[in-house]
Amino acid sequence: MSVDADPEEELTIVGDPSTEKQALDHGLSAQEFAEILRLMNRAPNLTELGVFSAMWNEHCSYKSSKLWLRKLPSDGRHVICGPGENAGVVDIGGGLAAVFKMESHNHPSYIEPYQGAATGVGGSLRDVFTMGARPVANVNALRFGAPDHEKTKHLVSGVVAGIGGYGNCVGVPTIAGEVTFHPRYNGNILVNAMTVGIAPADRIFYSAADGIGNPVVYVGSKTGRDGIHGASMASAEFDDATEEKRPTVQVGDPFTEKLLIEACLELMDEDAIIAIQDMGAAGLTSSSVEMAAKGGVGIELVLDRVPQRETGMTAYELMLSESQERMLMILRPGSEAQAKAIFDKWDLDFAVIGETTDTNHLVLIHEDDCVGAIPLSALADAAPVYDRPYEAPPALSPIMGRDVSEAMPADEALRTLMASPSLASRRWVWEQYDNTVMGDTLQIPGGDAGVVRVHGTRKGLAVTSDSTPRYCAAGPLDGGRQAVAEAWRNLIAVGATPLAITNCLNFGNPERPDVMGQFVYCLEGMAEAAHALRFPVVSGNVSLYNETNGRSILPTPTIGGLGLIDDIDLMMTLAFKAEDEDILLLGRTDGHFGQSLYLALLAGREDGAPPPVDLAQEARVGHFVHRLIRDRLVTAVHDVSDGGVAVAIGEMALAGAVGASLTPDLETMDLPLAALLFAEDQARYCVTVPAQLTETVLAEAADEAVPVTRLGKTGRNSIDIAGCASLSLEALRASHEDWLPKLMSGAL
Amino acid sequence: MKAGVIVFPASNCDRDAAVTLAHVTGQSVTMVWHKETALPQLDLVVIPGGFSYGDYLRPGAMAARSPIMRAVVEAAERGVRVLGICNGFQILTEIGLLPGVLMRNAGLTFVSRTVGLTVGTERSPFTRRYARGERLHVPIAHHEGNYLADSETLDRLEEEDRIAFRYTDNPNGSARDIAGILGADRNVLGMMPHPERAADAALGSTDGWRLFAGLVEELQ
Amino acid sequence: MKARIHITLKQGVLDPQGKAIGQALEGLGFDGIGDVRQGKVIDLDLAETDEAAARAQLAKMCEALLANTVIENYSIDLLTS
Amino acid sequence: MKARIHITLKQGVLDPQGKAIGQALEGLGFDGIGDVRQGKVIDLDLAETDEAAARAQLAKMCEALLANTVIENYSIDLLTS
Ligand SMILES: Nc1ncnc2c1ncn2[C@@H]1O[C@H](COP(=O)(O)OP(=O)(O)O)[C@@H](O)[C@H]1O
Ligand SMILES: [Mg+2]
Repeated sequence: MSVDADPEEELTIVGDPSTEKQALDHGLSAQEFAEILRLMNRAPNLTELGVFSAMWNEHCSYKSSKLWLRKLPSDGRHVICGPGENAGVVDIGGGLAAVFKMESHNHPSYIEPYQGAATGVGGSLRDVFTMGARPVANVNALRFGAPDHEKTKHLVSGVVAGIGGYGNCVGVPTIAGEVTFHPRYNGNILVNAMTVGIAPADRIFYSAADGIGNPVVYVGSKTGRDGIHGASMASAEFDDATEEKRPTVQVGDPFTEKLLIEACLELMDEDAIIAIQDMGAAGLTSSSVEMAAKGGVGIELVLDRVPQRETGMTAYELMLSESQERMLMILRPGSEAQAKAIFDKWDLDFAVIGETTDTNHLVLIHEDDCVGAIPLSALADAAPVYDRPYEAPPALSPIMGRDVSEAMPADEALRTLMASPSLASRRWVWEQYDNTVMGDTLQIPGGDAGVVRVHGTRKGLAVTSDSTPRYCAAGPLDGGRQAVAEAWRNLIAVGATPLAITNCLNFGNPERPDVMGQFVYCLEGMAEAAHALRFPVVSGNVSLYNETNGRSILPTPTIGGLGLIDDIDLMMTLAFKAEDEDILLLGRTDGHFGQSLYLALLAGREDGAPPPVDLAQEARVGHFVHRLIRDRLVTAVHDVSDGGVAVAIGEMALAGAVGASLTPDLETMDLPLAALLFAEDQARYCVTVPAQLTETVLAEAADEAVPVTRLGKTGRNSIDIAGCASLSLEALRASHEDWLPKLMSGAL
Repeated sequence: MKAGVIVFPASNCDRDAAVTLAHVTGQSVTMVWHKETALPQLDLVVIPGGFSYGDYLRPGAMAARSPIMRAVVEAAERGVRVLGICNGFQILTEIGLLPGVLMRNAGLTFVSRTVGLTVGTERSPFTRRYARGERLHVPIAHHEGNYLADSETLDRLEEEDRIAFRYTDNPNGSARDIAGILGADRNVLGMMPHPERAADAALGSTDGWRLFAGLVEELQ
Repeated sequence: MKARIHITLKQGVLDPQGKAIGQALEGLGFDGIGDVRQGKVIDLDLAETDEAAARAQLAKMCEALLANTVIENYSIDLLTS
Repeated sequence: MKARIHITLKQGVLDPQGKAIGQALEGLGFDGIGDVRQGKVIDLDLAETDEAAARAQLAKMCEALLANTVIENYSIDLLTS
């Protein structure tokens, strides 16, 4: 770092030195404050302290997670840009790239569900169009408390309306997601929002500033006193007093976001932008510091020039405001007028608020005074990294088919499962999201993955979000593997080649060794699966301290998977297509019941080890299914996950309005009927095959050493099980579809 | 046929409409910015879906007062075909080219799904390629699609055969299951369903295609 | 001058939002709730200092944009502080 | 008893709707318009006849459902007719 132009020596910095007490109030530790004193060689003033606290906060610095995130594989044949930028970028051929990212907005959504969720969607959209991509699909992963908890209905309706309110207005289809109910989210819901965009592969925009004396430009909405402590709140544990503190939550303005998307993309068609970054958590602070630090330049901001919504804002407030719908750019000198004309056209604020410098410092000017001068290396590179102590999670024993007594007849069990909070249809949710705007949606929610056509081509992008938190709690290592494997499987099932993943790591307090253990082992599992399945992690987000009154949420690593379908004629769906086709189960069934929904719902047991994930088997079966789809040997495909084979068949039957008759040969399999139907062994898919092709498929499966079970045939209007039980599709559909609308209308 | 699409701030189905129109007409489509005060020579003006001005205040309220809409009204009075889809329908009622209002859906939530429609009349340039009573499948995606008008207006719409489309399974509480209505001169159509999202076999339904194809044919 | 405008649904126009609020309140155990109607309130600062002129200007705004007089009524209050 | 409740965004909280309304009014040629804020007004009929009790009940409704006091304020007027 150059020291020849140290502004601290030339400038007088106004403002009283801050104290350790103030540092503690900002969420910094005493050691961290001591380190700041050492790095600065003086005590920072309050504005500088605010900047430090924002940059060294868990949310921006990843201080507890950084060590472990490095374990995730991020390279791959398709990867153009991995973690570290606003979003990940992968090549999808034809000169195009997919840009995608998942964001958490958990705490704000609990406090103000509509606005919290809405601004979460806004944030993930900005991460994507910042890089030059037009957003083409949204995905949302939601975890709520128990359905009968007093707050749940209010939170569900607010969050879903907020996600819809924002995404529908900006005109990006929401095509996939997941909803989990579990008492461990009673006091701390999770709202994870993912956006996928498409950009020219050779015209991706990055955030590293470059050059000296280049204009720093602010565009978008004006700055107000929004969520001044937002970034600190996102990393602070909840307690009952939080509800009294009533921190400000930001209000989203999707109308302005839509204009911002159009204006930014229009400017990106010109050769004007050197670097661009959205203002997310810690607003102007993190955007300016990250751009300058990445580019190895200094940056000077004249805060008076920041467009302001309120009067009398201080430098501290201007630097830490989290007002939404704002971006920061470094422009090529001379292109300001051209850029301004575009933002004027869209009625958005545009202001040159500073320039890049050769001082390697962040220098802040307000009302003609220097109100801050901090070496950038102290803010970015010198941020603390912790190797937090962790405990290995206890190993639980597996629960196998023979350990489980049949709780009720199979048809009744299937109906109960499919009407349960875990598996009931989420239609009530996704019908509040515009799924078909942009005119390229090939699969709306309800299948294994959402699919949009790449505009103007014959290609498709498939997206899914997955995590099974109860598995992660019981066995973080297998839980981590399983989350990645399920996302991969869901993409395979629609005929896509899985390309890469983004993720949101939602965990409790990392200062607790058991929670840190969950984190470490989940990450290890994710890393193994991502390696084995060649499914690199290109972006993501970490949300820690998700707990209430000392009780943490279930460990929830949400995986957002992206896959590519080369020819949309080869897209697959899960609906049964015709009568009298053979139903095959691909993959091995051992009868793992640990942590299964069958045990939880029908026997009231949430115990045992989660099903193990054999990654070699996962890859083998998945690649086989992929080939069957390409060779047009199968007519419907659905992966087997929560609830097991019976639920998979039930979903396929409902989607196609064609029933099934299941007549498996249990004797040869040496399995109880319930184990075949309801155990949650991994790496399995149900497929249908026209009868004349079945021998071919069986022979090929034998060649590839993929286990196959003949389950029966499609047909009629019911699901008939082993000749003894029968469930009409009409009854099944009613149970499956009614639960959520009834919950929400108060009729339960 | 020369078609144009009006672009308001936060229109978001403008591109979808243009893509479909370009397909059907084989000609380029003119995008008209809301700040313009005059329209180019056009045979069809489409007011697209979306959230013009964020749907703030009332959906369509601010767009209806924007400069270009005066030109659209004049064009409609001259007989130019005007098609308002979703937010476009809301704008047309706000500006008074079509009677009634679109209220918040009866269920209060946004509704996105493919719905069944029946064709109410074939007597219009928009519906001439359909048979009266024919069933169609077309997506809807709106929060305020609950059509409301006083009973005299509704009676008049029925008497004058101006109900272009009705829902088979009313998704939003609309009076008399109305999904789309014609202006008195039959050259203005407002409808909540999105025919431009049902004009491509890859997307599931092509039932919307004939609406556009009929317009093209009529002008030949 | 500060003004407050109320925009409410005309009598006879169904108000599903109001109804839903009423039902939700009952669901929470509040008793004796009759009709519930929801409307909008718009607060504005005006440069105009003359009351009559301000009133006229506000009425124009309501007619031109703020209310849809097919289904909505408006009322204007001036808050002279 | 009839009551009117106003629910408005707290000072300092962004009001995108109010902002858009202000801009639209200016676009229509109205001059001298300062800050514009939009809120909700809820009119209710109550069986309760005691003023203090009614006020208490309404405040509870606001806290429990009608307003999110993180970003909104509420105020209660009783219209004794
Ligand atoms: N919040 C949501 N938004 C949109 N779609 C959702 C949401 N929650 C669930 N879905 C859809 O419901 C279907 C079932 O979800 P899930 O059981 O999680 O699928 P899977 O087991 O294949 O991962 C999927 O198509 C999913 O995309
Ligand atoms: Mg699946």
